[in-house]
Amino acid sequence: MESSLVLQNLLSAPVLFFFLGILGVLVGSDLEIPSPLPKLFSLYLLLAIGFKGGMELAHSGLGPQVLLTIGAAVVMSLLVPLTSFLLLRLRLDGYNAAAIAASYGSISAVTFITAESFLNVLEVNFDGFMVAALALMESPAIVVGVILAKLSAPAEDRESAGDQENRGDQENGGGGLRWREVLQEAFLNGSVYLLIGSLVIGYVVAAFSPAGLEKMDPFTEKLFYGALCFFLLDMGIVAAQRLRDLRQTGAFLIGFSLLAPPVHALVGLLVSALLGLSQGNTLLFMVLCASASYIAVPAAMRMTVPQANPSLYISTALGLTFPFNVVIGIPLYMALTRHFIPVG
Amino acid sequence: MESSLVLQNLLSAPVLFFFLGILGVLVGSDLEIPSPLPKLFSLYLLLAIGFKGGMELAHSGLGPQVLLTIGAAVVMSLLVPLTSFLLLRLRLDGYNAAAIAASYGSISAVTFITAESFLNVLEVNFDGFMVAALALMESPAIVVGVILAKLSAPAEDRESAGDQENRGDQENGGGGLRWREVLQEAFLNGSVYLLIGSLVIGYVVAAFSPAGLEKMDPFTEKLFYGALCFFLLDMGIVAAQRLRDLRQTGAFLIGFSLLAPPVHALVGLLVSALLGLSQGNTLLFMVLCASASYIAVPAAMRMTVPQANPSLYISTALGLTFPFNVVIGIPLYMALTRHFIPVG
Amino acid sequence: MESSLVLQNLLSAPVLFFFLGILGVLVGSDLEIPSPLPKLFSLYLLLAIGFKGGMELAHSGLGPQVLLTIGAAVVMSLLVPLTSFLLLRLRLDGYNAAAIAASYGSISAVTFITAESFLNVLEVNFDGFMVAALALMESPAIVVGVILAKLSAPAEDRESAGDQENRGDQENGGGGLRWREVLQEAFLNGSVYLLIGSLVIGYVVAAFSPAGLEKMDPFTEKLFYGALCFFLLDMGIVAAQRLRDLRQTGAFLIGFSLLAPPVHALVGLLVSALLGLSQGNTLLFMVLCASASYIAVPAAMRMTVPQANPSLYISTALGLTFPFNVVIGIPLYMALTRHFIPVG
Amino acid sequence: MKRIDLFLSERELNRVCKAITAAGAKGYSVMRHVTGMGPSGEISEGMDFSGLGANAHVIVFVEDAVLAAVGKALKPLLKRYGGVGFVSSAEPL
Amino acid sequence: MKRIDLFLSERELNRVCKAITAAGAKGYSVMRHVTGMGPSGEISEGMDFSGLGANAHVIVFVEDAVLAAVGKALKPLLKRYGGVGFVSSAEPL
Amino acid sequence: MKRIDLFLSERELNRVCKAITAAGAKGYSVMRHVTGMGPSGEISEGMDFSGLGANAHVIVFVEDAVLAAVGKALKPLLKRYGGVGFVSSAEPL
Ligand SMILES: Nc1ncnc2c1ncn2[C@@H]1O[C@H](COP(=O)(O)O)[C@@H](O)[C@H]1O
Ligand SMILES: Nc1ncnc2c1ncn2[C@@H]1O[C@H](COP(=O)(O)O)[C@@H](O)[C@H]1O
Ligand SMILES: Nc1ncnc2c1ncn2[C@@H]1O[C@H](COP(=O)(O)O)[C@@H](O)[C@H]1O
Ligand code: NA
Ligand code: NA
Ligand code: NA
Repeated sequence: MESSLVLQNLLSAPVLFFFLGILGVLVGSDLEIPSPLPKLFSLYLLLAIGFKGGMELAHSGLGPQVLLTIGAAVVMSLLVPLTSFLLLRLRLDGYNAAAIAASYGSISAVTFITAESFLNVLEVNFDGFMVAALALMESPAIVVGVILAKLSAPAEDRESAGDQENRGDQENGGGGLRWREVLQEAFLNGSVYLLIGSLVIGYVVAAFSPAGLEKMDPFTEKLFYGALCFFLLDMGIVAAQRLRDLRQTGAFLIGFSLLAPPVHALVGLLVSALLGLSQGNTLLFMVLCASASYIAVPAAMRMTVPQANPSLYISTALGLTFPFNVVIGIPLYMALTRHFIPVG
Repeated sequence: MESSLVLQNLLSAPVLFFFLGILGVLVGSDLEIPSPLPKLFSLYLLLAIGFKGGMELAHSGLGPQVLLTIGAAVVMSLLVPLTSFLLLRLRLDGYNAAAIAASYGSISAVTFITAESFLNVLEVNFDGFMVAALALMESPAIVVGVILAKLSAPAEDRESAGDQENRGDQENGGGGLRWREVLQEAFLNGSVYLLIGSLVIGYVVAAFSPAGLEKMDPFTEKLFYGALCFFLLDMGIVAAQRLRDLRQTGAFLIGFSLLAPPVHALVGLLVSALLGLSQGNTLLFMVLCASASYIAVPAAMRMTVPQANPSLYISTALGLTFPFNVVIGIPLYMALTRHFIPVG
Repeated sequence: MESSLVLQNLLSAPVLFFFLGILGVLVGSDLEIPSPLPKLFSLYLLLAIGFKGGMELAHSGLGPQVLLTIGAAVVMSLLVPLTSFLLLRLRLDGYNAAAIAASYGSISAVTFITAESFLNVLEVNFDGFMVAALALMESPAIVVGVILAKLSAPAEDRESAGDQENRGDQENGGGGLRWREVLQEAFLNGSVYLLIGSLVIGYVVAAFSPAGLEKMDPFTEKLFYGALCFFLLDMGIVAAQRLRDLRQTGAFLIGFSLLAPPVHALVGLLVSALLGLSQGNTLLFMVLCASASYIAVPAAMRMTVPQANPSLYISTALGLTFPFNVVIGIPLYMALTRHFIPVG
Repeated sequence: MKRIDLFLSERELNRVCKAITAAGAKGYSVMRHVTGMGPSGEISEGMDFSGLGANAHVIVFVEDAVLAAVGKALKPLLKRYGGVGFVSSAEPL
Repeated sequence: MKRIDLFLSERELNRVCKAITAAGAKGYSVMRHVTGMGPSGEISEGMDFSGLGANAHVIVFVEDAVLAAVGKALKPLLKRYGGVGFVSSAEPL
Repeated sequence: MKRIDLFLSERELNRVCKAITAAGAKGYSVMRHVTGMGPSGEISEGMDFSGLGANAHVIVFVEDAVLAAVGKALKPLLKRYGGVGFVSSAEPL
């Protein structure tokens, strides 16, 4: 059964286009999606997933189960960076450990979307409020990551952190943490802002002018699957290019980026079971825990923890964890879900 | 009733995405739609609106009512710049007054499209030939603007206007007006050309190969609403960025850009009543009169009246008049329409 | 009857948008589709045509008729460059003759797509496996072109061809032909790779997870016609810009680029008749023979035969042959098809 | 040899490129979608879709002898439509 | 007159442009979507959609007197966030 | 320190960048979607989707000592595939 799930995933259009991108790089094709076209698709996917999520959130309402699930997701996005940090600190300095930890505490929207597509193909239901969990997991992980970086900074760094710039922007108490900047990067980051904004708009439109829903449908719903395929083609190209960087990252980080996802997914499975989530929501919850951010977190870390080496946190999240989750993780987590979670 | 119209407009998806863009700039999010993606959406919207308009024009035919309405629209695009110029001349030099006047005589296709979406939601009918009016209002306003600029130019400027360049391009009689260049900018401007061209193509296809209409439908019709939302997100960002420039423009221009739209709309209402237009067409006619151009006119003015300061005519049209019309103007004009125009 | 086909083609939306682009350049409009938007549409069209072709290939299976047709197409893509080369050699040096010959042996996917649209409007059936023929005709023509170029190179060039670069990349036996590079350019060229890859994916999805087909449909099928129109608008602009270069190319090449298509189409007609192809497939086969490549072949020639002048092979394929086929060729070939090929 | 750097609105690009060639330069390169700030204000990326467009950056390498002609052809254009130009020294690779 | 060329991540662009203006430069130009290699590794086009973004190329022409102020304002930013800067001589066209 | 400016077809970019690094340069920057005119004709934006592609502009700042090696590595490439290169003086900010 598990192997059939793996096959069903491998033979789906989005995953096949992902492979096409990877293969292109490996065999030396010059296929590329020139910038800023990938950004068009990533903005589109965020807008569409947010809008649809908000719309379904309006239909399901904000009951206790919804709030509990979202709360649990936020807690996971606070805990995962902490445990990851402790582990990563064994081999890495504080800045890099914190940045990578933040990435794994946060989420990958494309992994989530691919899991949703997979559930659609299996005809397993899931709830729109999971998108709200997705949207709310990015910021806390960033904040935790920055705090960890600052706490582990050598003393002299802490003092002088912001000296070179205008002081209006910062509150230097407690180790030079520039709260305004951190919160701005955590909550107003372009991708977080668009996702949450679209979620709210989807909610409002569904609640107050439902006639608009049908008119959005061709754009946000019908086009979605094909656009995902197109974007995954590019993700495959980019992920394969990142693989080259892994020589620098070393065996420890490679191991981490392949083992962290299933471990975090297992914790997610446990939490889902405790919360009594349906099979579909459990898979999505596991995927949220298992996936790592390569958009919002790197953008924030680059500004707030410039001492960390971007190629470490980008290469692991994008070059290993993302392909692992999309190709093997999703069907694996689904097999576990089917085994441990009773059919709704 | 009016307040319900305002709410219905405010809670529609396009206007909400417009707000999302504005808010993003105000709170400091780094969300941006990188160029040339906005151009993709603006080209798409022009192509689609033109094609659909031409198609419906073919269905409705070119009867006397159609021709009268289009004629009245063209007259408005000649008169509005004249009266605006006289007013603006009170405080501005001739070049700037002429450029801004041209902008307000011309139209904003996106405002028009947003009004169409609003009518769709209200389930109020309107006619495709209004797009022809839209398409034909851009060029006359540009020509009037250039003439006004040249007439009010200081004598020495008029003489030497084109001296530095090859003389084949110009006819220097009568104040250095380079007619070829002016007409080229007025009629062959990329956005005017695409709109009119698509209108003609829509007409021809509807008349001669109607099988093609259905095949265009998913692109020009189904996708339209979502693409409008996406584009308005960007328009919100851009409009909010322009707001910052308003410090330079001064209270007079701010007042003008907020009062001109409703005044011009009222004139449009009067004309519509005289012409016996339906409620839907009346709203669109008012919007055509009330809106100001930030694509075709600036492109033309920059080339033909380089002495005018672009940030004045862009900031007013895009930073104030556009948001005013989209957010308040459209429902306000609709309320007036409902009050004064009998149901068809 | 033939003239009605010409009209039906001329009055179809894609061809009208193509004219709109050409006319824009001729009258001096500044309409342009900024890069990389044209690349978005060309990538999209390749992906969609490949996916749909693969899907239909899975439905039709790989029977003897299919394999024969594809085999005949490949043979054509080997023969056309040879005969073209002999002809072109009368006036051109070996490098340029070889590069142009390769272009005419290869195909233009957009011409093929336009022919498919035309068949759709006429409600004439055709088979998905023709896309496989399309996909497999690019590489052989490139390989033949490179061999011809090397064979006709002056002796000293052959010896020193790769001396300036690292020798690991090349096998210098037999006239300095760098096989690895040539095969890479022939088979892994971005556009060839995407087309073949999408074909395989379409096949696999149709065979193993047909549920995905329906979800791809809005993207690959519904949107297709409109996107083709948009792209042809750009192709019109580019083709018209190329027309200016034709002054350099001379009467001989202009004659070649207008006569080669119908001659090659006639050969294609003969082969189709021998193979017993249906009317729809015959038209597509003729179009494959008649069209010339301006994407894959120039990309490959530029790298492998840098001595050839790109503006010669690009201007003829894009500025003359492409418009000829799209505007006159397709209906002409259809008229011939109707005359000589019995209705299925 | 001299290197000329021009920054101007992309709307005047055609005119400027023609003037450069007419003045005797053998080549030039153009980068578009350039933003920036200058005497007449800020040009931001957001304006790219509006009629104003963004800036272009034109680079021309010319023989010293041609510099004067190029400068003479371009200065009135820059004066009329806005834009700036700078010159520095260079040599072929 | 001096020409300053800066290459840095587009994420720091706002900060750098503000610093340039604050230091007294009268104008600057920005090109985005720049890729490249430098002390801290390679920035490829594929990363453009990721949170890292691509590089930007900033060109500033300043009077000799302003160079020191611009350099002083920019060096700490380049040091903190990465990026490089170079100076050469130029004159107005 | 020297500044090298290269303009060449984006199709040769990979090769050129590898040659630059191999010759000992510590960094380089690349701008794509460049159009222009040169000895072998005009490259316009419209060609970007065609197989020819547009141009790229590569900027390399190197120590004087490295210039010769970079020049030696690049000249044959520029000769074979087309493209131009120029050198000027610069110093670190
Ligand atoms: N000092 C400068 N350094 C670099 N670029 C400049 C400078 N001054 C102006 N520019 C560029 O030239 C463009 C046009 O200048 P303007 O004369 O303001 O229209 C500006 O938007 C900048 O991109
Ligand atoms: N020597 C150089 N020449 C040209 N560009 C450079 C050079 N060194 C660095 N760069 C550019 O500066 C960017 C940032 O450098 P880095 O300090 O590695 O973050 C690189 O990605 C390159 O685009
Ligand atoms: N004198 C020049 N100044 C600036 N750019 C040049 C010059 N000559 C050539 N180029 C650029 O180099 C590219 C390639 O030149 P080519 O040698 O013609 O292939 C051209 O398309 C231009 O972008
Ligand atoms: Na996670
Ligand atoms: Na108006
Ligand atoms: Na052919």
